[in-house]
Amino acid sequence: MAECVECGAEVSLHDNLEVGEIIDCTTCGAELEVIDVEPPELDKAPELEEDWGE
Amino acid sequence: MAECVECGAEVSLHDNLEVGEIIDCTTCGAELEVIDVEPPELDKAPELEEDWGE
Amino acid sequence: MADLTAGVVGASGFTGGELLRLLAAHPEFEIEQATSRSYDGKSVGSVHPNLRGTHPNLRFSDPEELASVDVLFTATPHGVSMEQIDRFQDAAETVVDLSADFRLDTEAEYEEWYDGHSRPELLEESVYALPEINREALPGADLIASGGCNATATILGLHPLIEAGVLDGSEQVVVDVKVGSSEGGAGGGDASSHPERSGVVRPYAPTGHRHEAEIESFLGLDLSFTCHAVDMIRGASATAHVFPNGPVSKGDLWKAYRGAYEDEPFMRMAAGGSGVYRYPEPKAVAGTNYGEVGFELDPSNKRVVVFSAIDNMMKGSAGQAVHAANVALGLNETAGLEFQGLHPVGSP
Amino acid sequence: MADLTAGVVGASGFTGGELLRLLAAHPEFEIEQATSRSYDGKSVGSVHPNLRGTHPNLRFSDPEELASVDVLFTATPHGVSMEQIDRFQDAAETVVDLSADFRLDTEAEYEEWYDGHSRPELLEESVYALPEINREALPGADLIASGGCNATATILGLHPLIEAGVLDGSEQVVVDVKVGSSEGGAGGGDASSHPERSGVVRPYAPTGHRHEAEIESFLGLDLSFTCHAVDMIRGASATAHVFPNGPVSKGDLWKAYRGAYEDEPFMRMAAGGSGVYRYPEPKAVAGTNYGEVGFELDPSNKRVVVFSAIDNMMKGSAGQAVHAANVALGLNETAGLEFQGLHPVGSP
Amino acid sequence: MADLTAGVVGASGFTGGELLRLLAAHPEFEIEQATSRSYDGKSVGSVHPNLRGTHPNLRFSDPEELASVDVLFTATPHGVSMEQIDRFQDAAETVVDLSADFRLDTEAEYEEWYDGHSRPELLEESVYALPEINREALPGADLIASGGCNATATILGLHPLIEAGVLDGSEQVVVDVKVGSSEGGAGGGDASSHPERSGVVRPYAPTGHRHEAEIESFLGLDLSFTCHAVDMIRGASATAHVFPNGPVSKGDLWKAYRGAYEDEPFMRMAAGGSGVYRYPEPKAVAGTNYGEVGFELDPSNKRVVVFSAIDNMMKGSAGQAVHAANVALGLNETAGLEFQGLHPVGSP
Amino acid sequence: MADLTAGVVGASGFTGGELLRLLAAHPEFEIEQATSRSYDGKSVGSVHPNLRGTHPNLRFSDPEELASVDVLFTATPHGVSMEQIDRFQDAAETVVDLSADFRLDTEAEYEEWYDGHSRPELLEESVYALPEINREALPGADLIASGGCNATATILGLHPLIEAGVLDGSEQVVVDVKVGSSEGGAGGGDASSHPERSGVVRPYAPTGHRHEAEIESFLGLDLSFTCHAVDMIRGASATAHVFPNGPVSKGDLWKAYRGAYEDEPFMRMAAGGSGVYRYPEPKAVAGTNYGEVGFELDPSNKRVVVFSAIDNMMKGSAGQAVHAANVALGLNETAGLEFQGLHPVGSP
Ligand SMILES: NC(=O)c1ccc[n+]([C@@H]2O[C@H](COP(=O)([O-])OP(=O)(O)OC[C@H]3O[C@@H](n4cnc5c(N)ncnc54)[C@H](OP(=O)(O)O)[C@@H]3O)[C@@H](O)[C@H]2O)c1
Ligand SMILES: NC(=O)c1ccc[n+]([C@@H]2O[C@H](COP(=O)([O-])OP(=O)(O)OC[C@H]3O[C@@H](n4cnc5c(N)ncnc54)[C@H](OP(=O)(O)O)[C@@H]3O)[C@@H](O)[C@H]2O)c1
Ligand SMILES: NC(=O)c1ccc[n+]([C@@H]2O[C@H](COP(=O)([O-])OP(=O)(O)OC[C@H]3O[C@@H](n4cnc5c(N)ncnc54)[C@H](OP(=O)(O)O)[C@@H]3O)[C@@H](O)[C@H]2O)c1
Ligand SMILES: NC(=O)c1ccc[n+]([C@@H]2O[C@H](COP(=O)([O-])OP(=O)(O)OC[C@H]3O[C@@H](n4cnc5c(N)ncnc54)[C@H](OP(=O)(O)O)[C@@H]3O)[C@@H](O)[C@H]2O)c1
Ligand SMILES: [Zn+2]
Ligand SMILES: [Zn+2]
Repeated sequence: MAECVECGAEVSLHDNLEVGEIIDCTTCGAELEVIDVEPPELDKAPELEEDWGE
Repeated sequence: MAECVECGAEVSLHDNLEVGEIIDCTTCGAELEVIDVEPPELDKAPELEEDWGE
Repeated sequence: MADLTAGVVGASGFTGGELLRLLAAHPEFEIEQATSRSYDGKSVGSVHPNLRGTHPNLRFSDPEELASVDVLFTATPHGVSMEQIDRFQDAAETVVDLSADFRLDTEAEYEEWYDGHSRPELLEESVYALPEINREALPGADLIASGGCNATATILGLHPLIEAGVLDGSEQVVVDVKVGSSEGGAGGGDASSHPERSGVVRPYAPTGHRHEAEIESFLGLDLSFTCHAVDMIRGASATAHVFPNGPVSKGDLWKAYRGAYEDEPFMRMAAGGSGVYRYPEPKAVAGTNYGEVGFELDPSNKRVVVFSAIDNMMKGSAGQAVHAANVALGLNETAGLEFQGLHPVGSP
Repeated sequence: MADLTAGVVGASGFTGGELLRLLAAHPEFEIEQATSRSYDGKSVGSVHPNLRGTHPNLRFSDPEELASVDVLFTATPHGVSMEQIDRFQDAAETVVDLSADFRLDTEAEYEEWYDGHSRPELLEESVYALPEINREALPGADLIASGGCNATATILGLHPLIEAGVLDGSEQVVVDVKVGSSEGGAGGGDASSHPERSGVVRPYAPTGHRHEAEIESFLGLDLSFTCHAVDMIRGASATAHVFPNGPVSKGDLWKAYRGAYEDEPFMRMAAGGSGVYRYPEPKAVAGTNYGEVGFELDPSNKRVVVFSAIDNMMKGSAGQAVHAANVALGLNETAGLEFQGLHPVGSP
Repeated sequence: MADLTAGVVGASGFTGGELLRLLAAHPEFEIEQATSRSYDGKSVGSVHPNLRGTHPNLRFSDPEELASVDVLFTATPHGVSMEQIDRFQDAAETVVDLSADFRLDTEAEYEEWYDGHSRPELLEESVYALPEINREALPGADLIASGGCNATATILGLHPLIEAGVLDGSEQVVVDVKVGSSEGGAGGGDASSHPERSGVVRPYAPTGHRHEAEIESFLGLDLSFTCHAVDMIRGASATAHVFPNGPVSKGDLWKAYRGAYEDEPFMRMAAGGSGVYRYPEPKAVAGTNYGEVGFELDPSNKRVVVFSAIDNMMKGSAGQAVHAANVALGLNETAGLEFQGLHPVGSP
Repeated sequence: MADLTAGVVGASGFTGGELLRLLAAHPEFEIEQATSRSYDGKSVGSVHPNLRGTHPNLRFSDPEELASVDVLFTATPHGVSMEQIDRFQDAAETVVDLSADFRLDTEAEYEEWYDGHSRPELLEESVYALPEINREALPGADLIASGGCNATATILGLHPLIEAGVLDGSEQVVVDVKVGSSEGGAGGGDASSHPERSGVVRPYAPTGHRHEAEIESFLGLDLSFTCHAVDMIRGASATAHVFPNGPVSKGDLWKAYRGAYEDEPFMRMAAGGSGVYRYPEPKAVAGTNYGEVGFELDPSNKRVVVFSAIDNMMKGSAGQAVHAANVALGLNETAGLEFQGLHPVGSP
């Protein structure tokens, strides 16, 4: 378990977590990067800027 | 001008035609491969088999 | 500039509104009158929002008081024109009727498919509108019967095969048509409300559709005809499955279709090729007077599948009517009908 | 509560998502694994928003590392299952494959309609899923081939006529199918972008559609098959035009259909009646595992028109697969498949 | 199995049909009566095709002869319930009314927003249904007023900000709502025919919408409310633009929403993330009793944009009504409301 | 007949295809070149099926080899024009660019809203296209920047209120825009596939939309801007909620709008009235270069709600570009832009 840096909800983690892995928060959907595993720590993953066209 | 092998309509050709070029017939839409340039000759281009899913 | 005056009876309806739009942009016509009983006195833009720009001052008037015009287009439900044809012909030298009232040739056919006919003596003199099939009969005609939308789609698809002798009229022909909701006209009932009509593939007129009469009469063959309502507003798409008696090649088919339509100003062919639009489809002709036809050969079943697509509001009614009037009156055939359609386009 | 474990390979796809939804609400299954190569590690709700509620903590995992489960559902593109069938069968006693890989009976058919088969020896042992046709072969089966969506719609419509002897297999049969955009799967190309795909009646696979093989093989008749894409997301609607050799009455037809489907938990009949919904249509069964069939008689053409409608994501794939698994494993046949569908409903 | 009997007045309507569907699958209810004046005697499946499977033998009956039931759901147009409330309460201990007749607190509000109220003395005893806001008032209530669909969407979006003190009621609040065509009920007029209603973004009730009353009364703030009809059948999506007086961080907002909804069985949050579905949208909850809420911060304008999405037929009416009845009667809160919705899905 | 030659860079795209359609029917232009890298050598009809009729022999060619023309329209993604502007200006005296590359006035704005600008010195000489706002700056301009679609809709709605002094720029302004799928161009990703994009009300660019820059720069006010994708293909509908500082009457509003637009050839007003179409809506202008604006007064909230609707492919891009070219070159302003639109019409 770790806390989502976006919304504060608990994020369940799987066993063989690796640094650099991207997981999403199931409460808010934020993409989170695993920055440490012992203890698990998450940070917001860099976002792709989206181009909406027009 | 050359004749479309699919539908028989005249296909207008541009000046610097090259062998291997693919053009489409504007009457029937067939994809035609330029197989000779002097005089211009066209043949049906090999078609991609389509997978419709399901 | 415009030399001819025109009137539209049933101008608040769907095909009536299209007629107003086409006539307004037509170089040779001036709209003299647009009738509606329910909207008498209202501006046409209050019903047809697209006409706010061009006709700010045109108002609906009472069909009981018909102005005298050169051409009268009548876009009323089946039965009205046959009852009122004398009044219509008094008002105009040329009457173009969009209903089914003068499409068939004989009283007997009206007995079989409709509820009979009150003016059968006019059936002989009336001329079917579709110029691709009937161009030479149109010049000078004074009672023109514009074709049914599903009939038009089907006839355009099959006619070349009969002309070219690929079909002789004895073959099995199955026609499966898909239509948009504007075919039902502005009235509509429960089944055409948005929640019930959206997203449908709904069999309607599964057998015994009245357009069968029209098609069989013009093509001289028997056919098994079925319609489905699908989720679009404009458009009729006919898929004919035919089984020629003898062997047929793609070349034979192209010859038949190119022979029939290569010089037609409003016909386009699509039968294969690459890209997204390989066969006829209604949205490629939506808003236009074009018809698209195409086909595919199914050698293992000795079948030819013929596709045709039109906009029922245009080639299937108002556009065909104006096209026919152009030919009948000796005007430029494509006058007022040049719009090319849109891409991309949804379900117009 | 749940006694059996299940896995889904291809769980990020359209039919894979449906399988997750059905299995999650199924009283007898526990989802053990949901694979995706592209979304490995992500929550299933990030792809299938409807699953955010039930599966907050289920994440996609790598298909290379298959968990051992009781039943493995494989929802991958054609060709994947035949290559990986040994791995799949190692992971589970019962494999239910949703692709075309194990549907046909013989290698020769795969040569004719596909690009051959890499494991032809398994074709004999695999069982076609459709319980209405094949229920007795399912109990204990360990390789189940869920049917094609268009094939399912067509087979459900025609099977009763063959069973009842109305058709003997020698007749002309034309099948005209209309399908929604989810048939193409989550991949999709140019032709399936919203601007290009909206509002279409687009011939696709006009002849030579691969489902023809499946249908002909199961029904024992030749058929002329054509598909059109129409504007809906879920749904396959098959209209079959058949010409029985002898005379047929409405009574004969009702007898055939009632005989076949009266006791089937997922079949409904609609053939006339009043109101808006008189014949089968996809939106009446959208989201459900129901199939609707109906017909109309066209005496003047000696034709019977047969309509059938299913949701391709359900009766046409994921629902059929779960239904077959229920039968194969001796569970309650309707378990997890009780949803009744919606009214009003657009094009789900 | 089922211990309680239920009746539905207005069962041929859109929300009435949903009630039948939900009650039929509900473990605790048995449907005793479904009324319709226009379809008296007909089977419910003739109007609601999805119910052909489950209710082959249930027929509409006359609302003048109400059966005695445990719970009576009344889904009639505004005005009917207030006139007939005595008959309804005679027939059932618990009445759940889906109309606006008992939603507001005071006669004065009915004078201002409607045409007054004929039974104002009942307004105090009636309880607003929405359990997320009003759960504690529901147990034992015998007159329950199910909320308006647009009001429900808006209240669910804004309530957490008020609870958490982000808004104090003095701020500018603009709410722009987009709704589907089922909101108009089965009646519908010209504007809701398929050709006119398809593809719209049509301002309707641009100002002075009656749901404003309901929202302002429950939230204790003034709001500027505007509705647009868009092309879907089910769904209401509310976008609220609010301008808090003090500084607000994303953390504050998450705290407010998680605080309000984390434990709610029917509420989901979506506010960013990746993939296609990043914010609430109606099709992600179509067919379900879920509500989705989310937000985005616009620091440069000191604005918070709040999104919320529901299915107006479910969380916005029939689902909310059943949910409230579950709470009122002490049943399992989610009983009969477990459906998770579909993916992919069009515009259900 | 046609005196001027034109080229289109990006002619295989959505706005490029519209340009070809408009130029082909334009009395003063001859199309000299239509570029596409991906479809080099193919007929334009293979991509834009509506052009099969008019341009049977026009083929795409390589943008690296630009023909010399009188006017070059460039319809490429953001960033391309600023990189290639020298080549474009070498090829043509007048360049009309449809991208955002030359819309803003200063380098600083490009730093804030985009990724900077590589040719900032050209920003001063470029002229914003929208003739209703900027007509007098256009004659003789040689670098014209056609406006953004959402910006155009918003500016057309709000500009009259600023001109008339109803707003002074200090007020709260909330703009909620609904857009069709063609705004995304022919590219499109996962989110724009038909199954995912159909039936949506999907918040996108909820805050910080780049068109905010354009609007604020032209109108001189701050605004809170949010976009939603809805289920249509063409169309942008902007609803602005504004709160004037002083009292405003309907008369004041009509005066402002009539003052601004009464003589404009492409502007229509709709604000109440009867019938189905009472306020601006995209489908009433679909396929045309018209803009519709209208409003409603909300006295209880001291709010004015302003509605405006355009076709993003026309008034929002290709139509505006041709309109601006007409003005810049001293041609008849409405040349080539006379199409009136359709009724009935779905979601074109
Ligand atoms: N829709 C199609 O795709 C299509 C295609 C081909 C042919 N048609 C045929 O074209 C005709 C019109 O179809 P539509 O779809 O335009 O129908 P519609 O939308 O229902 O319009 C019918 C019009 O006729 C008027 N009308 C009705 N009864 C009348 C009467 N007794 N006297 C004078 N006017 C009367 C109505 O206006 P008021 O009641 O206000 O006077 C209305 O303007 C029909 O015969 C139809 O079969 C339609
Ligand atoms: N759509 C229908 O209506 C329908 C109906 C009946 C039958 N079917 C059949 O069901 C199957 C799935 O169809 P669909 O529509 O769900 O397709 P889809 O949406 O494209 O999904 C395909 C799934 O397979 C996965 N996948 C692809 N290649 C793989 C590989 N080599 N190994 C493991 N996983 C792989 C994909 O995920 P990753 O790439 O992320 O791993 C994806 O999850 C197809 O065989 C189709 O013919 C579909
Ligand atoms: N649609 C929504 O999204 C929605 C959402 C929230 C709340 N509501 C409210 O729910 C109520 C029903 O809405 P709806 O959309 O379901 O409407 P609807 O589809 O028009 O249905 C109304 C039903 O009431 C019956 N009815 C009408 N007058 C009656 C009377 N005097 N006595 C007895 N029955 C009568 C009608 O059937 P017969 O005429 O055959 O008897 C019909 O079954 C309305 O008050 C509406 O405001 C609707
Ligand atoms: N869609 C709208 O509603 C709308 C409204 C207002 C403004 N705009 C603006 O108009 C422009 C075009 O939009 P669209 O929707 O038409 O986009 P689109 O459909 O994606 O078309 C883009 C076109 O540009 C070509 N292209 C791409 N990169 C190129 C390059 N480096 N050099 C030369 N050609 C290139 C593409 O063809 P090839 O790759 O084959 O060369 C394609 O023909 C964009 O800047 C957009 O922001 C669009
Ligand atoms: Zn989170
Ligand atoms: Zn050709």
